Amino acid sequence: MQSNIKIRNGKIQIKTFNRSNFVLHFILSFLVLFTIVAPFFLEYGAIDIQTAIFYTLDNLKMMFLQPALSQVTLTAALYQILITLALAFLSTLIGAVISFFLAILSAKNLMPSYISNVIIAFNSFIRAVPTVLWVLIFAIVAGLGSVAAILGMTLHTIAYLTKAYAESFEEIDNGMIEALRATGAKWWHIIIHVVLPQTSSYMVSWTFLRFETNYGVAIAMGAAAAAGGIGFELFMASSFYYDLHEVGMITYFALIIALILEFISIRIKNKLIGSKS
Amino acid sequence: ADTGNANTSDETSSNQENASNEDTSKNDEPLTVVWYPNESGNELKAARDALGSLISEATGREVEHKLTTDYAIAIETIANGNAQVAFMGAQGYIEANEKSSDVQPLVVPSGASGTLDDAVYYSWLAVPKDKAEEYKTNGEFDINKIAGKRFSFVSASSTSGFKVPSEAIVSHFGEQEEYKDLTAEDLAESNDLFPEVLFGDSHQGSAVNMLMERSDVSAFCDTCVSNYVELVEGEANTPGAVYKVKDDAAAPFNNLTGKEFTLISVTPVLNAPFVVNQSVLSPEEITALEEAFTSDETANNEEIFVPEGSETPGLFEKSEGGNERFVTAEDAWFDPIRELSK
Amino acid sequence: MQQVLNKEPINSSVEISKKVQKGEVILKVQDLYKSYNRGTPVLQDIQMELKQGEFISIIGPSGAGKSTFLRCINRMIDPTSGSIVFDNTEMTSLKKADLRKQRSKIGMVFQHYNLVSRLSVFENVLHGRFGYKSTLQGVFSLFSEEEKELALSILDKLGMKEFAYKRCDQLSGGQKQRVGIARALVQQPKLLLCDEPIASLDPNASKIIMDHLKDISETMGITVLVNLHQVDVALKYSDRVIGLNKGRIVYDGVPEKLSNSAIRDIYGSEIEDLILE
Amino acid sequence: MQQVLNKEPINSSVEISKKVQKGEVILKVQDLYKSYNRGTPVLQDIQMELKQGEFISIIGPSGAGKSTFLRCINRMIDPTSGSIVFDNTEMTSLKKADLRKQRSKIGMVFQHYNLVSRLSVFENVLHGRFGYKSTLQGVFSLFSEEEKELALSILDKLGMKEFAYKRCDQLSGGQKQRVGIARALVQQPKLLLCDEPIASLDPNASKIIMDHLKDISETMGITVLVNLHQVDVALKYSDRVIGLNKGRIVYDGVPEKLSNSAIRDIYGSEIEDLILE
Amino acid sequence: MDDRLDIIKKKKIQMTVVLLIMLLITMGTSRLTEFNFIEGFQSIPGTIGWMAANLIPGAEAMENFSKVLSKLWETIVLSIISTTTAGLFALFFALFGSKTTKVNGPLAAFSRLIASVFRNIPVVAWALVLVISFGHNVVTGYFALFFTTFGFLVRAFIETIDEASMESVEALNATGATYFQMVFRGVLPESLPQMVSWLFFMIDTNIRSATLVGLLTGTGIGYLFDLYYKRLDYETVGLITICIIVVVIVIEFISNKVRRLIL
Ligand SMILES: Nc1ncnc2c1ncn2[C@@H]1O[C@H](COP(=O)(O)OP(=O)(O)OP(=O)(O)O)[C@@H](O)[C@H]1O
Ligand SMILES: Nc1ncnc2c1ncn2[C@@H]1O[C@H](COP(=O)(O)OP(=O)(O)OP(=O)(O)O)[C@@H](O)[C@H]1O
Ligand SMILES: [Mg+2]
Ligand SMILES: [Mg+2]
Repeated sequence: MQSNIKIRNGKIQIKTFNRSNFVLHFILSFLVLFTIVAPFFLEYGAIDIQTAIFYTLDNLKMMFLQPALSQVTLTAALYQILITLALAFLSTLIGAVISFFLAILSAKNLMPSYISNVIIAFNSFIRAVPTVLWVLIFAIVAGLGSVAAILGMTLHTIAYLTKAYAESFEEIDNGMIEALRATGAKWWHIIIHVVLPQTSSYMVSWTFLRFETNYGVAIAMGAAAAAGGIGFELFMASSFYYDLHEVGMITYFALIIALILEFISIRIKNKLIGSKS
Repeated sequence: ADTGNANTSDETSSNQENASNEDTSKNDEPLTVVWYPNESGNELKAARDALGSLISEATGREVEHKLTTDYAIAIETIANGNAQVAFMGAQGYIEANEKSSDVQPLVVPSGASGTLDDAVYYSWLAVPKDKAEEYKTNGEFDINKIAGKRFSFVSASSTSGFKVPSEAIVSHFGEQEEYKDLTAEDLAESNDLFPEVLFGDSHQGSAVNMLMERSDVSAFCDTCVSNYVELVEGEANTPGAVYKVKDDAAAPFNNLTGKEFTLISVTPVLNAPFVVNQSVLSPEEITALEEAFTSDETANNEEIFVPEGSETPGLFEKSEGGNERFVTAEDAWFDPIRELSK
Repeated sequence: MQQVLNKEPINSSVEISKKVQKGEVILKVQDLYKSYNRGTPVLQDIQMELKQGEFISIIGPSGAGKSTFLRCINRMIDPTSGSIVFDNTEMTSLKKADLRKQRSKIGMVFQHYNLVSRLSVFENVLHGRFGYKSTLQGVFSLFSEEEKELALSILDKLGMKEFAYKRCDQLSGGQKQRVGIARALVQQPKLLLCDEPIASLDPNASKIIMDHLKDISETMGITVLVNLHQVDVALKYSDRVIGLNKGRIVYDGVPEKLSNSAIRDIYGSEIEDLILE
Repeated sequence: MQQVLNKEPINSSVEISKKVQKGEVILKVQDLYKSYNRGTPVLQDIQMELKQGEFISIIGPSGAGKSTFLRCINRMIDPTSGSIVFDNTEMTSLKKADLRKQRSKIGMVFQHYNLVSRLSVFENVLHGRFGYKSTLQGVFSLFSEEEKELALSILDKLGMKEFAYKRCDQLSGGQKQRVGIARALVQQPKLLLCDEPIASLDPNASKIIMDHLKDISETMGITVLVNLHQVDVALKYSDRVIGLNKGRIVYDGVPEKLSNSAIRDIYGSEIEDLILE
Repeated sequence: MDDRLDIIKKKKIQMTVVLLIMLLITMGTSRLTEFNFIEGFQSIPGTIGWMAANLIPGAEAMENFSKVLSKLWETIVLSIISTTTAGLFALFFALFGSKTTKVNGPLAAFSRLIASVFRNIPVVAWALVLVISFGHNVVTGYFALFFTTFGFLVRAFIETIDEASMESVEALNATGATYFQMVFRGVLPESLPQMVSWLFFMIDTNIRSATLVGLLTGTGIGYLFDLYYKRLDYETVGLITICIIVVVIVIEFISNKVRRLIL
């Protein structure tokens, strides 16, 4: 065999060391080892696994096989869901608009990296502060109600969407931006006429995913901030009445909403992507 | 609320002369009442509305109810004046009052005597019935025996499910050399006294912990589980009383029907007050509120004080032949609870 | 006619004189050096004069610096030293606004077309007018009727009028390249830079594109500077061929005089490397 | 020799007889129809016989069904009706395991190479052996020394041995295409299907690839079926040219007889469309 | 001009219609929830002031530091093990759910549906079911994180596989490779780096959502957060938050480094 072919133990090697695979394997092995070893260092207390599983299954059965509304009427529940949706919508919308501008600032192909680093750090900060705490702070400053709930949720929406948008912006083919720069176009022209049309389908998809998440968050936060919504019923049903049937019903509503949102999102996305596929 | 406005319009306008502070301009603005999660249930809507129209009639202002699921938010809201009136547990009042001395008690629902003397409910320490004997010394229940057991509280912010029992335990064991450094705060986690500490997140949850034997001893309050259990032995609210989970008990007790538990310790807890923030209400408004709450008319309002045995749930109950009503309370009345936090 | 095209940004009725005399120097490059990140120079000691209406090809092996040179001219990248005088203006010292103005007079055609694929042909072509627009006009796509007619007449000339409303991701390669050319022409440039405009096209489409470019330089008096890999194409179309090797000009003259030995000079040892057996 | 190659999957010392007689029919297509989603047929009434060692080009306008035809042969897509007999086995009725076995005897070279870009050249080439392996052997890359040597000798023959350990994303287009060919050859196929193997390559690289393919068919007796856009290339290399238009075979014969009128038949009105002026 | 409606005008009209509809919904929803934009934005400066005044941990709060650290460790462990185990399951569901590697249509639809269900069952509901059965316990926390992570990772992995592997899947199928050969030698090498990057993202997300999950299930840092939050001890809450921020930023930093190395 010729010079560049590596042989070890009489066998021909089919790959050689390369750093990226090494790091990849290292990380994966680390995660696997960690997952195997770390649980031994946690304190568990006493659990009777058998009864625990029996209870879990029994609870799941009550939730999903026998859903029912008892404390609230169906119309009241639907109205509360509408409120929750409205809270989620507003925080997603405000978040999305602000995120768009922040994302432009934090996309590495559109802005110098020191600006984007500042925004990324700012985002990490916002994301790390629990939503409840944000809502509490806004409730103290702005009073109880939708303002506190929506602003609290908006902050996390911003942190999340800025990251998602910025990553899609960074995937834009640099050539397009370059082509417009070469015609003497201004920066805003490029944003509106290249970045926006090219990424709109990704943005729709991320925004709807966040809308879906925000609906879940709005359930909890609407109730905490006294802005109303189905979360209040869920809270009462779960920690006050322990009414698993009602919890199950409300969960079904949440699932239906999520599926509808996913459906709309796919429709819009396909429309934007166009007739290509 | 509209009729209330008409009735009291004279009064409010005359008030404006006297009250020369900035509040006068706010009088048309709605008045916010904050409710704790415990009182936020839908079935209590009628009761809340009855109290709302009471307040609205007294002050001539529209009332907005704010129902929150978060204790901290409720406390902060009343403390910084984003709400004028709140109904909160004694412990919550203490904390709000510490944040702002403008928060003061307005009235407290009384006991059957119609006075502050029996304006209490009870915090229990309960153990499974078949283990009850283990907690006795010479035939008497002995709190010393809970040392080394698995313990379950309700949640760290609960008056009757954490504050009261933990302070009672600390003051009892603190006298012993072994535990003299123990503080109530330590009890929130595994400690020298309890190898394992759980939280049930609700009174029901704490009870379930004990009934499922995840904990040996659980703390919870009487009224919170009254829908699920019935007395089978002994005198209510005394050590040694045995309660049984009702056969038709709803979740989370539905798999635990028929189980029995014994009380080994009972501590009275002060009733929850209505509180006001004085910086956002004029003294006249506060007086008017006090009068409205303590009136006989209110005491006889069956939407507010629901007669015992009635089908409709209410915030407060009127026992047979009892004289339950709202009575004014001073800040000092809460000192026993305040002492616990020190 | 020539003056109309140069002075007036808009000339809707695009009448074209059949032959423009070549004369006036439009681009003068002196002592141009370029190195990336202080590495070895990619361009060295470049001297060049281009006249109006000339058709010039630059050939050279991969990595010779052809693309770098083109990009230096319209300052898509900054040269390290040297002078580039375009249309009587020194390009190297220009500040933003002035640079944009100069760029609007230089059209650029890219190998990978660099069209905004989600937008229609018409919109992509109109992007060429951004250099003449204020920020707001551009952002809201406020184009005058004259501009739209200009765009359509150019599309017509390139045989693309019927596709005006088609989305660019539905076009074939040759069609896309013609849109790219139309975008550059709608700028009404004095100089057209083309970086390997036919590298990814099949022979038919290549011929069409090269014919168009030739036509543009002949009938509209636009100077056309093309980077090419195909020596035969360069010889066939150019008034003048420039050979680049390792960042230096090694040939500059009429195609007829480009001998085999000159080709060897240009491609160096690379020829042997390319044809492996 | 021919028998060795056909019967024995492994033949490490790849000795190759210089000329294999063409004879035996290896692929017989009868009455083939294909339509996507019950739409208009993309392939209609296709009849074809390929002999061992033949080199056949399929030409035709874009959308004629060339790719579809190739994919029908190895059942990457299922034909709507008709019969495809490869190596004495009816392909259309095969079940999973048998289909895999047949596929392993048909190599496929893709326009976009379709390499696993993060793996080494060597690994990618060995993927061609999966058809001869059990699942576990394949998953854990357990290849015999003979197989490795076979892979190396093919890489050597294609001038790619020195890149054996290089990651595929670091190769040039022509190099990648040669890896793709090596992967198909290591299957020791009887039939090689190539879908536009030179469409995205420069003329030099194209020549190298076509020369290789020709060489393979001549020296190893492998039947090679190539989709092409370039008529001149097809004429130069093929033993036989098949013209496809709108899903029908409109020409099938030696390249020498392919008249201009036949080309017009094949490309139909498309020619006028392509060359606009 | 062309007699067809000018495409630019048409787009502008479309945009205006879309914006008008959005505006209407916005107005409708703000009426419904009594949301006031102006009030909202006016309150932002106040929040910064409040945070500065209340959340900066003082000496007293620092006494809890060791407790916070030990719970933080528990949270990190929980986040990592729930992410890796959920990732393993998600991988298989994603393989079955992806366009390129699906076994058949119904199974693909099924695994997408399962993922969507797991994603959208409110955490409150999970916590409730699990807390009743398992009590306050790391196992509860683990499961609560596991289920939501699983739901999200399936979707993320599906998109990764769809994006990265179409072509190599095709090539391997053409060589006659079996399903698992195709998956392990074609799909995984291509999409693993991006998947690892998603794993990091989820570890990071889980540490943050550990406050919510912990609050409901009484585990990890969220338990402490809840404890001090309910006692209105904001300085310690601030300390906990700062710890989370530090961990999140460190993980983001590592994840970026790793991404650059493996992609
Ligand atoms: N952004 C950059 N940073 C550093 N070096 C670069 C950069 N762009 C190009 N180079 C280097 O500069 C040299 C010339 O590159 P250039 O792209 O101009 O060559 P070219 O002649 O256009 O080649 P090709 O025919 O392959 O397009 C090459 O060695 C290249 O590696
Ligand atoms: N998956 C598919 N679903 C539906 N229609 C398809 C699909 N793939 C191809 N077609 C249609 O089938 C026809 C033939 O396509 P095919 O890709 O076979 O053409 P081709 O001859 O290879 O063209 P090209 O030279 O552009 O590659 C086209 O009209 C195409 O639109
Ligand atoms: Mg170049
Ligand atoms: Mg094709």
